[in-house]
Amino acid sequence: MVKVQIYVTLKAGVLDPQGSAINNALHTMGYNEVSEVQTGKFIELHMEKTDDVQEKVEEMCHKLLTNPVIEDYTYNMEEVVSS
Amino acid sequence: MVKVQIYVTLKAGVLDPQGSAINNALHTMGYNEVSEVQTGKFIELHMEKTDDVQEKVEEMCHKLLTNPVIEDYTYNMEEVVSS
Amino acid sequence: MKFAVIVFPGSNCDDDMFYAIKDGLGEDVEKVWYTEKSVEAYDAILIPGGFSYGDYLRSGAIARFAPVMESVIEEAAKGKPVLGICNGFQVLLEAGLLPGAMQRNKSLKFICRQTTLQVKNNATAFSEKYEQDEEITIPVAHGEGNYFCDETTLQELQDNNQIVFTYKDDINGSVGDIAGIVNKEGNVLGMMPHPERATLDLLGSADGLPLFQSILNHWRKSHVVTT
Amino acid sequence: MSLLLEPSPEQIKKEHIYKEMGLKEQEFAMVEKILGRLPNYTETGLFSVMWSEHCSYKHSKVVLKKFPVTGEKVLQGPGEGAGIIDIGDEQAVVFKIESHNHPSAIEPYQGAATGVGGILRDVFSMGARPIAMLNSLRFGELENPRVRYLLEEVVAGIAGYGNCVGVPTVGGEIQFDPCYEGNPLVNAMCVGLIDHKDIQKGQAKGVGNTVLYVGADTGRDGIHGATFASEELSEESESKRPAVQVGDPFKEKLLLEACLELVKSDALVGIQDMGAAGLTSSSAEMASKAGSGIEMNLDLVPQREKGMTPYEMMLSESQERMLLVVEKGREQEIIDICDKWGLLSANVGEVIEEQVLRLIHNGEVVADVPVDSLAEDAPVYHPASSEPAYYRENQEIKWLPDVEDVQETLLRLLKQPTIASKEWIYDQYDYMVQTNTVVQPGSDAAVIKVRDKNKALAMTTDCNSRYIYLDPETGGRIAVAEAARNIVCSGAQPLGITDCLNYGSPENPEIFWQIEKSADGISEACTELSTPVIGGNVSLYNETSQGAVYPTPVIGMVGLIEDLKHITTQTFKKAGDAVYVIGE
Ligand SMILES: Nc1ncnc2c1ncn2[C@@H]1O[C@H](COP(=O)(O)OP(=O)(O)O)[C@@H](O)[C@H]1O
Repeated sequence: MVKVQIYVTLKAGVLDPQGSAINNALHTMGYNEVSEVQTGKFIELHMEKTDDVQEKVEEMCHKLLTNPVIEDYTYNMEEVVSS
Repeated sequence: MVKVQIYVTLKAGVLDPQGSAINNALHTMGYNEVSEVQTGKFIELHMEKTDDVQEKVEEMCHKLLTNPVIEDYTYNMEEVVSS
Repeated sequence: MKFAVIVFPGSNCDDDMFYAIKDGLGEDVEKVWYTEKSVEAYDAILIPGGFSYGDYLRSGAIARFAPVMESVIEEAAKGKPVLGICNGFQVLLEAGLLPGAMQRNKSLKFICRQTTLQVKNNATAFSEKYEQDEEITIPVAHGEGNYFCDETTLQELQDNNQIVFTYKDDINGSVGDIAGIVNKEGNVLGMMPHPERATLDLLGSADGLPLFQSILNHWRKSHVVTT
Repeated sequence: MSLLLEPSPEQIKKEHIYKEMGLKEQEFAMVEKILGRLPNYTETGLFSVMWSEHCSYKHSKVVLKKFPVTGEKVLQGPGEGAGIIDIGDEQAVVFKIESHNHPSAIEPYQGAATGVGGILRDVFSMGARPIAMLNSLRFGELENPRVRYLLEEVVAGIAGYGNCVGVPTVGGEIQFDPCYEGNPLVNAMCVGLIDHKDIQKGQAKGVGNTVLYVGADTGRDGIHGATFASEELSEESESKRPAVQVGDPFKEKLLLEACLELVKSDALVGIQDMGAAGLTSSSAEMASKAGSGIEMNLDLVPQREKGMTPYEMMLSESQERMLLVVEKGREQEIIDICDKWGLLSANVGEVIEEQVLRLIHNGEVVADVPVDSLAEDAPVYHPASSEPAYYRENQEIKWLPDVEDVQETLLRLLKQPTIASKEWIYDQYDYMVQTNTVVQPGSDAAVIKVRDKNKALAMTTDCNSRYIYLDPETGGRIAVAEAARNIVCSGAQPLGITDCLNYGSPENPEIFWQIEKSADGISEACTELSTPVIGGNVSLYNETSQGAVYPTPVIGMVGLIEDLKHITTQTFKKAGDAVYVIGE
């Protein structure tokens, strides 16, 4: 088994209203040292470990997990010993 | 400056309807080897590097960025050279 | 009786709430901007629905830190009636005035429709004008109305009779079909359905009116009306 | 830095760079003649967006002329953000429909959401409070997973934006047909309510007055969106794709409330939404209408990204922005209102006497062009028109359906997605917010009562594009008549219409024929029913390699119910009631 962690972020240049809202809120709360807040999604899943697991992950990211028109992604994989 | 990356996930035991929806969708698409899909949030921000930066991050996570009733978080920090 | 309707950036049921009190109930009501420092002058505090701060991060999370909230929390502690509807309920949860948290509807879609609620406890300041177990028609309009709390909390809510309204059908996945709860003291009510949208038969239902009448009725018992 | 990389005027001409921006060869020659010199890169960009089909109506102007646009109660016909009709008591109704077809084909959620945002701004920039939204949607058949994805996302986008802003989405219509498979149609209509005294115009009057920028900052979104909207969708459009505009309904709500407060101030001279072609169209149009000019310092434009060029700033389609003209010396009154609503405002320029749009960047004039040439002088084409063979053939056919089992046929019809219940869709729209919705989605027309008055407004969108394809003129009449019947059935007197003309390429004579004929039909019906056309929108080039969509002129109609007692709904009321058929 592998545990796959996928981080989905907005493409450079795409407006992130949620990030700005959080940034403003943090400033209102007094955390003025914070800047450039960006938000994204985090998806974790488990998969059987096959030879083409990496390919599969890319495929799933492309087809379903992210919206390639506005989002980028990175991921990492880690083997887990099934208990 | 430090770049802080925060990962917000649902606490164990809290239902994740979005995770199950993705799991089901992946199965429908033929990715039957996938299991345990969980979704979360990913927040990235920049902060001035002060002695208490870690404390501040914990505080912000606790007060605003997560809801401790249903969410857990982890984060990592990395120094960035301002350009 | 004088009501305050709190207005956050992004509130959008503030007018609806305002008119429900002014025209439906016929009492004094004022809108209170989120930057105000005090709501002490009001007899009841209403937190309306909408999308405060765009619902960004989590619904209600950012509004909870608006300046006015400190005073709201203080007045709640004094026992003043505080009612949060829809986004207002979410704000109350985030502020810790009520237990639990809100998640996305189990369908992951926004739902807008009339629903049937059951009055589970008519012995509160918000429900005394209803019959116990009465079924009422009140609309919902929310994307995140899936109420969650852990089992211990649910047990407590039940033991203390804090569940005021439940949905007749499971529309959003809420634990125990919970639609509205009060705090232990009984002066803070949060509910996802919109009673302020149900104050006129022409709009489909007037079953929300008794809720506001309950607040007035309850208040009158302890206040001498001078006018 | 990137300024230096911009091609020189000579290169633009020699290498036909203007073509990539959407200008034709003879159009570029016109620009050269108007200026008496070669335009630079920024100037070429200004002309290319202002002369795009989307902004200039160059292929449809001749058709729009056919429409009856006046009437006793019309306070504002086509020409401003939205049309206005008197409804008595010193009140008026403001409405307009607009397309967001191409953006929705590429990124359905944001495409639909920003479509809603744009039409809302058209209405509240007139000074009106938006009281209802409607839409009109066209998709391919639902068997196709891509179509289901488009439908889900478009509906979610409309809901996501409208629900957040707090304007009820009370009606609409949807049709599924293979001709829309690669090119769905997403039209959004907004209805607003205004007191006569608050009516605003988008005009830059008064030399010396200040040009104020309000709302979201400018990023590199949707650059060349207007041109993009005026081209056919192809594989190539994927790669030419501008950064997709993302809507921020929260900001829109703040902008809406701020604008409605601003219009009460007499320090406000003019206001216009930065829609398609953003800063360019708003500044050029406001100046052109007022017979003045505008000088803007682009260094003062709030920017989301570093190193933006004048070209990028002027063509950006970042959402939730407004351009204001404010009386000199009274800027602070306006800025205070913006501050209260947490909105950015910036003094970016002033109204000048010379009728030019002059842009300064880094201390240099980077564009200097006559405003009228941008806003008014786009070429007007009279496209060739020819009757398609299919039309004649269809006139011959005397096909009659052969129904053996009526019940079975009925059930089959009811199962058609186009006919079946649309509850799945409107369940996601908040159609009750503002607590005036008397007749909810699902009946003939939606009915919204006017607060504190014994009157209400009925509204609907309609168009059966199959009829229009088969016989555009009759189909056009039918579309208006259907809308009118829906309005009348709800107890209202029709007041007027707004229309969204969705067609394929006007440069194809058979399609232009469809446009002309259906406009004739719409005009006849509007004249007959006394429902003037008070505004609308044209969306052409709705085609893919598979061909053009059916001609789809969507009609949005609004009517007045003079007494709440007149409101009627579609449903049978109780057993034993008599059922009548009236008409032919
Ligand atoms: N199909 C149409 N029918 C009637 N009027 C139209 C039509 N299309 C556009 N118009 C009018 O032409 C004017 C310019 O339209 P447009 O450029 O779309 O304005 P905006 O930039 O405010 O959307 C508007 O007043 C609009 O109502």
